[in-house]
Amino acid sequence: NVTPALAEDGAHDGGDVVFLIDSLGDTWIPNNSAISSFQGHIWGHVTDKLLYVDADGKVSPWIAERWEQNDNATEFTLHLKGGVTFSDGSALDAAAVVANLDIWYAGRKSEGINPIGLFPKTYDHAEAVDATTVKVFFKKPTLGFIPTLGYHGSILISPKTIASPASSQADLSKTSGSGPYVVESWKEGDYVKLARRKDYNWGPAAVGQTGPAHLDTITYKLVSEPSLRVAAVQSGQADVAYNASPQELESLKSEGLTVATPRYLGFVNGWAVNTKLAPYDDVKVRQALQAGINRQEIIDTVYTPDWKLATSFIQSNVPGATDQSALLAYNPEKAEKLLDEAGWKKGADGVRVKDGKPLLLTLNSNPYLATSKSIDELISQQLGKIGWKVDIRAYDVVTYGQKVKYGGAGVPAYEVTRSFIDAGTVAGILTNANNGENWFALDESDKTLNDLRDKIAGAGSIEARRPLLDELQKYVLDQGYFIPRTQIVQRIYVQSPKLKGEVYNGVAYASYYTATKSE
Amino acid sequence: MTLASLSSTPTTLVGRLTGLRVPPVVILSFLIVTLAIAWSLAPGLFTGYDPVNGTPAQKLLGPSAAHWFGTDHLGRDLYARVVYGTASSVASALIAVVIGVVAGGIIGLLAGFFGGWVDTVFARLVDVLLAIPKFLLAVIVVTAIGFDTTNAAIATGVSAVALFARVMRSEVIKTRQATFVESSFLLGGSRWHILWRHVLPNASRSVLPLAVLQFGDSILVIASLAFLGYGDPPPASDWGLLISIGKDYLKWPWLVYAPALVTIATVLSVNRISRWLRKTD
Amino acid sequence: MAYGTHRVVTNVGFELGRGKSLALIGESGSGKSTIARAVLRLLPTTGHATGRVEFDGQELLALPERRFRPFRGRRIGFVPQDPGNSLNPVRTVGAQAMEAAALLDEPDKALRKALVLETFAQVGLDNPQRVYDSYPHQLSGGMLQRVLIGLAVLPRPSLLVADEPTSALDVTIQKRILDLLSKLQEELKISLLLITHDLAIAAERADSIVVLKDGAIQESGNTATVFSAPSSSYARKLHGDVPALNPDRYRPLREPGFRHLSANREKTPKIEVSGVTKNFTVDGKVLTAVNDVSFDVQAGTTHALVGESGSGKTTAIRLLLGLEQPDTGKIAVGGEQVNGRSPEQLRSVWRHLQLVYQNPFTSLDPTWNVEKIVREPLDRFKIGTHQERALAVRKAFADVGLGEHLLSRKPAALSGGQRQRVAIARSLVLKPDVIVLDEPTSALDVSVQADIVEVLLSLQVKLGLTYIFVSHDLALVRQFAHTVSVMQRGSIVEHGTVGEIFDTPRQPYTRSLLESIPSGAARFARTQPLQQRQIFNEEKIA
Amino acid sequence: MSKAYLNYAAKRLVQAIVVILLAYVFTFIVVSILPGDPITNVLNNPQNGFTPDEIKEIIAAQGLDKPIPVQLWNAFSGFVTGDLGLSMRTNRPVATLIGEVLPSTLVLASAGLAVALFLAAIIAYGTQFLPRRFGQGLLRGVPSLFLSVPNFVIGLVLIHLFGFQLGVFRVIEPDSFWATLFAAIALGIPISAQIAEVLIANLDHESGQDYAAVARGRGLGQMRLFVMHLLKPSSLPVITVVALTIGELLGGSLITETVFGRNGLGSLVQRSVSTQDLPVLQAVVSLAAVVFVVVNLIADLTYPLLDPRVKLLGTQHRRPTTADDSSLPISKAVTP
Ligand SMILES: Nc1ncnc2c1ncn2[C@@H]1O[C@H](COP(=O)(O)OP(=O)(O)OP(=O)(O)O)[C@@H](O)[C@H]1O
Ligand SMILES: Nc1ncnc2c1ncn2[C@@H]1O[C@H](COP(=O)(O)OP(=O)(O)OP(=O)(O)O)[C@@H](O)[C@H]1O
Ligand SMILES: [Mg+2]
Ligand SMILES: [Mg+2]
Ligand code: NI
Repeated sequence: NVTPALAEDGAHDGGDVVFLIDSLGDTWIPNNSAISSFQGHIWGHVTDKLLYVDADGKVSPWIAERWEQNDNATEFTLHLKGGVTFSDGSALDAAAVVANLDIWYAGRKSEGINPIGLFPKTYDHAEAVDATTVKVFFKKPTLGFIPTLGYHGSILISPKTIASPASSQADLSKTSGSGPYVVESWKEGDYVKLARRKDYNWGPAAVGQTGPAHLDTITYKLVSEPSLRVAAVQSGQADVAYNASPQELESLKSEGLTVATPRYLGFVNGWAVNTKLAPYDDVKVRQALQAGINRQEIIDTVYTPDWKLATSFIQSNVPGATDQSALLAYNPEKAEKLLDEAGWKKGADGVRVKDGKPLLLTLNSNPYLATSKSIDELISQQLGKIGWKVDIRAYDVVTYGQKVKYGGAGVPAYEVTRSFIDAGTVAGILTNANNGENWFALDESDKTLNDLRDKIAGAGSIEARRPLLDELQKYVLDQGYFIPRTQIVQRIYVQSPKLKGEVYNGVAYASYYTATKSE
Repeated sequence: MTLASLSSTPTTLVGRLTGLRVPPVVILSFLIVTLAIAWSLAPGLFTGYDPVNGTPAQKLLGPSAAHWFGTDHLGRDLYARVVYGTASSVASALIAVVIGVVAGGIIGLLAGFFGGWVDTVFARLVDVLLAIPKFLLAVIVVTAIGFDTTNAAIATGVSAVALFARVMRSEVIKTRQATFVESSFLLGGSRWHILWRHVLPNASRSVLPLAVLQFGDSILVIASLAFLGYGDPPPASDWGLLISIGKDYLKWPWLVYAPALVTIATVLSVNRISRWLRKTD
Repeated sequence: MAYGTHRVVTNVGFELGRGKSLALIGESGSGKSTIARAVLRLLPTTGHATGRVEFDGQELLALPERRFRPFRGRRIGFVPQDPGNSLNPVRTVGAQAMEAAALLDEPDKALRKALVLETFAQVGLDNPQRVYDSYPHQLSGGMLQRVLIGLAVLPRPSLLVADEPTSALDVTIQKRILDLLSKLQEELKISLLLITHDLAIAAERADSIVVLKDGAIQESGNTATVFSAPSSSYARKLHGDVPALNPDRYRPLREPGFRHLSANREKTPKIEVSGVTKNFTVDGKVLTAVNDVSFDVQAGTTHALVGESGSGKTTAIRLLLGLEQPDTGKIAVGGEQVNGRSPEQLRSVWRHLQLVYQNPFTSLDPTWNVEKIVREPLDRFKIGTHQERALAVRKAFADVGLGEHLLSRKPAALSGGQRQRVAIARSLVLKPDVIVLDEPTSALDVSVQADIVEVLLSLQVKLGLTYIFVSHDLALVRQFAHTVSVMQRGSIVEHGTVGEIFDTPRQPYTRSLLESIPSGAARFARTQPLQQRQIFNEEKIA
Repeated sequence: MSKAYLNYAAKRLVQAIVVILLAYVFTFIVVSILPGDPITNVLNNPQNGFTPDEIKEIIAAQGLDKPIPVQLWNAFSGFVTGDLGLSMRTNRPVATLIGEVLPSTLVLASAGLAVALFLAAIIAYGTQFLPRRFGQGLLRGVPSLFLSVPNFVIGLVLIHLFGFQLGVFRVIEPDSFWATLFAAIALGIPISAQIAEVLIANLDHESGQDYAAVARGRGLGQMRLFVMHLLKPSSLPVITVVALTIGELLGGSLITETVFGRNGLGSLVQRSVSTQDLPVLQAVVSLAAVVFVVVNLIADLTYPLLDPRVKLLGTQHRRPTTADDSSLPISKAVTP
């Protein structure tokens, strides 16, 4: 199995890679951990998916060689590659896929195995037609099903593992996937060491390689201090440092290290505004907020030019994203004018007041994004100039999960960092219809939005959906429902120049399946 | 533990400062502590920079005449941040000490004075508090009541209760056996009179240096908690927070070393003063 | 000689001939120990000495430490002041004795040990092997002092420096130790530098005497000369203040008491103690501290309780005060029953019954100033208005002879004698009828003691007070008391008036107590009472 | 062994058991006050898209809806029988988790203690042989300095100096000898200061005692005086201090492990606290309490056997003074 990459560089098989990571997450039960920003790296090497989604959101075959769907997108047929096996020896056949689909949808809640959150709730059931054909049935049209199969939650696990109890699934070494690597050893909160699977030969064609991986082992080692991770790579003690501090990237590049800042598919980093909470129920205030943020300064100060200005509230690489930059330009004069119009007058201390109340914005910094606090501080300075008083709060992950919710009391702006594969997902967050997430706390009050939502959800084809999405983006930003900050780079990789050829998928995980390391 | 320790010279702090020969190191320590107190009371007198709003274009500058400690990642003057962060650092350490001294003191006082089952109950309570590593306890408590510096201070104080209770108790027992306590009894003193007027003042004399010591220790514990992320949200600039933020920017080492040195200098001074108090007492 | 910059001994010079003995006397803090340590160069690092110390023609002070070390132990032996602290508590006596034995030119270890045991026997230790194997805390103070003397003489030094070798010991043991020292001195031809604050001992044991005050020599010379014709005023005052030398010094002041004694024979006594017994249980063993004790005290007189340490004197008065409850017996003060009352009920008794403690320092709260201390009983018993109280305090202060400028001081800033006077003033301010004095002067120097005794006696005359007086010091008792009870192991073995007991003792125990007063008393009498400092500490700590 | 000693030992043993049980209950109460748990947290994350009914179902399956006393009783009976339950965060047995990290922490704690004792001995005994004015004064100031530097700053400096600049150890192999040594130094430095302070105070106290002067009067030199007389009595109280620092060794490992990237009890606690993994927290804290109580029990029981000064009066028990009152023997403050 000669791959083009190898031939070009003259590099050879073999090599060990140490990847320094800031956390190894919590449980290893596949369903509960597959979407973890940390464990996702390991799952990406240990397991395969039915489809491959590349960095631009393009869907291509992987374990599923072909697929078909009926006209209203309620029935799908998947045709699987033959000869694929899990590392425990069992076959990755139609029955195995059905078992996976079932557990993705339902989990085993009594045991603590959760469903995969973003797996379509409209799933009805799946049938193994023959060893390589699976038919999947939905209760309602589900256009997002196919892209979801390339989503990081949808990892294929051996049916034997799926059948085992949760406490056994929690032991990573007992879980079998079909990926190019297997878990050689691991220790909770310490490291996971992966070893190459020699008989692997069903890689996704889209990455230009289908045979076994080149690197012998990949060790994911937990080092929680960002500066230590980077320094270890600088001093040659490790090969990759995950989540470095953006400020350091420029100098690291100049030292010859490879810096990768792949963007994932999903929403940009920004706020979903709570329109129920005064004064953000006033469109003028929201628009002032939209115009009062200097997004370029955020990139200049907190980030580097690797970060992109937000052009919409979804990342610009998502198919269907359109450029709304005009709506997001920094215009403090306009913001002040809007606030004046809305009746917020500047007081002596520079803070605007209306009816004796100060113009207050409470920000709950996102604990998952290291730079969040800095950005909040910077924005607080920017808004301060036009008369806003900004309060920043910081919680730990658990408390944040408890206190900070969309439309929560005390949460005027919920900070979003969220990936998705299919832009159609957007319809599900706008209102509370059909179990929607109701990000803006609008319920059913905004006719225009309801209308757009229904049309997008009901669209039978991508082409029909595209103009609707454009209209939606314009509307949401103009109304100031969503205040983008920057396009998000949630994953930053600082890598030794010896390591080459890694691939980033649609959710920005690095895969070293194709990578090689020179001596 | 000899009777001689009761016969030590009680003098006021002022008396000690003016009357006695004070070693130069202690004078320096007092100066440093005074400066820290001045920083916390009137930070504006010591710096013209704004600790919250910086000039983003001037981020991460090295120490210079304009910026003594350099600037941070958002272009704020680090010296100003240190100066403005003093109040919170000092106040939180005070809160911790007050909680430890008051709660521990009361427990120790009651246990030592009344003895019997009161003592047994309190002694076990203190044992339990003592058995749980104090930093673990602080981490759990601060998680339970929420992340901010005041809560970290409360957690630190709670974890110091056992120490003060123990010392207070043994001091009270020592004092309670002193002849002058029995003598006050003969002179018509009631239990409460003896407890408040004789036992408490005498027992607290050795608690004072300990409290001073604990003040320094609390600064460190609270800084450690901040280092682990259990501190105030931005734009607060407690010393521990500054070190914690700085450690992510080790390319610009002054972000760590400037606040660290300020912390060390302060704690060292406080320790020195405590040692001196103990000696002169 | 100075500690730091603080000069404590100035311009002291004396000579001691071979095989002779010299006594260094002076009040506490006069610099006696400092001189002893300077000779041995054992001053703490803060102290240093200037001048010359010559030994066998060799200048010692200037020698480097390394060259001086051979002198220590081998040629100059040292017997420390406090036997309880002078042996390492975590090593056996034997191990430490072997250190001293190592100074002998005797290579064989077994022989060295034999020598140690022999020396132990020589200093009068009954069971040398047991002593050898013991830890210091397992031996009594007297045994320890003998061990220390043994260790000092074992390497056959030519000079022995003994720093108050008996001041921590009981009267009876004291005599035995001094006898032992004299014997050794004679047998081994050792020169003895004896340090003491006890004039009587000096008179009895020394060939010559040096009198020290505030670090300066007041007088020195042949013992007999110094005693018969003291030339300095200080020596004369010292002479006059020693109770044993002046049994009748306070005769006029005591007369009224004797009159009360005979006049009130039939009246109910002020204090009645009858058939009182008190047991303590320690480690499961019952200890009878006070056994069937009875005595009466007439109003306006002084009753003394004497007896060796541990004989139950303090326990007896604690029972009297109601601080302990007797197991059997009855106690009444001024007609009011004391035993069987709760502390609250005793308040009315205490109003007229006060105690002055043995240690003047620990009975005063160090955090209070003197005025507050003296006013405390008035405040507590709510006597008088604010002004009246302030006045009463000043009056009591004047009564005990203290100046008003001391009122704002804290106890630590007072001398021992002043502290004890404050304690007495605190008792007086209530105008009680009875004052119990538990060895009120044992921590003080003779001169201070004399002042306080005088104050107490004149107050007794003036106010008609009744005293209970506890003491080891028979000579002082003779000066001060009207009646005496002699206690031994918890029981009263003999009682009567001072004259009866001192002139015609009936019990052998009483006689042995009287005999153990240094025989020099015949000429000069003895002075200072025993100091129970060590034992006192032990009890407080345990 | 005297009867008094056996009495004392029995009483101390009972006390120790009572304290362990109380510590368990106390921890449970404190931990239960924590406002959340990892399961609910995962469920509440909107990205996971659970409906309220689903959430309720899952919580009930974990027994988290039962009243606190019932939960306490279940956990407590498990604890007494040695069953520590399942970690909510990782879904693995708590005993396994602790078993995985315990060796690393034990190694670090013992190494830290060794470093602390070593440094303390050098500092304290060094003061005995240095000239008083200059060297000694400096040495005596060292404990204060050690106590004033935040643990994590020491760690950061050591890592950057020895890990990266000098390359003495590889940061990604925190369990290697050198990495462990430097972690132990970071952990041991503040503890060494405490021990050194006690040692110095004891040495000062003992060498000021009359017996030291008397022994010198017998012709002993400084070295022999130190070795034969001062070493033992001044060092014995260190047993007590060391026993008391056990808690600090375990607690201090939390920071040291974080800084050095070691995977031990401390970092397990940190992960568990940040996700509020109650069973693990409960187990670790209880374990720490057990270790502390047992170590102090041993110290209290051996001390009277080692130090002839200690008298056991009935059940009362006295030890010689230590440096300051914060290092008072535990039994002194604890036995009524
Ligand atoms: N280590 C020291 N540092 C400073 N001053 C000291 C020291 N030791 C003794 N002194 C002071 O030196 C003076 C003489 O003390 P010294 O011990 O020689 O008296 P003493 O005559 O032996 O008294 P005593 O009869 O109480 O034993 C006293 O004022 C004492 O306070
Ligand atoms: N509270 C107590 N518990 C146990 N034993 C006690 C107690 N008080 C006194 N004793 C013992 O009772 C005996 C008499 O003690 P007491 O203090 O009355 O003697 P003393 O004659 O005053 O002796 P000294 O002259 O040493 O003051 C001693 O053996 C003492 O140890
Ligand atoms: Mg002396
Ligand atoms: Mg007595
Ligand atoms: Ni994601």
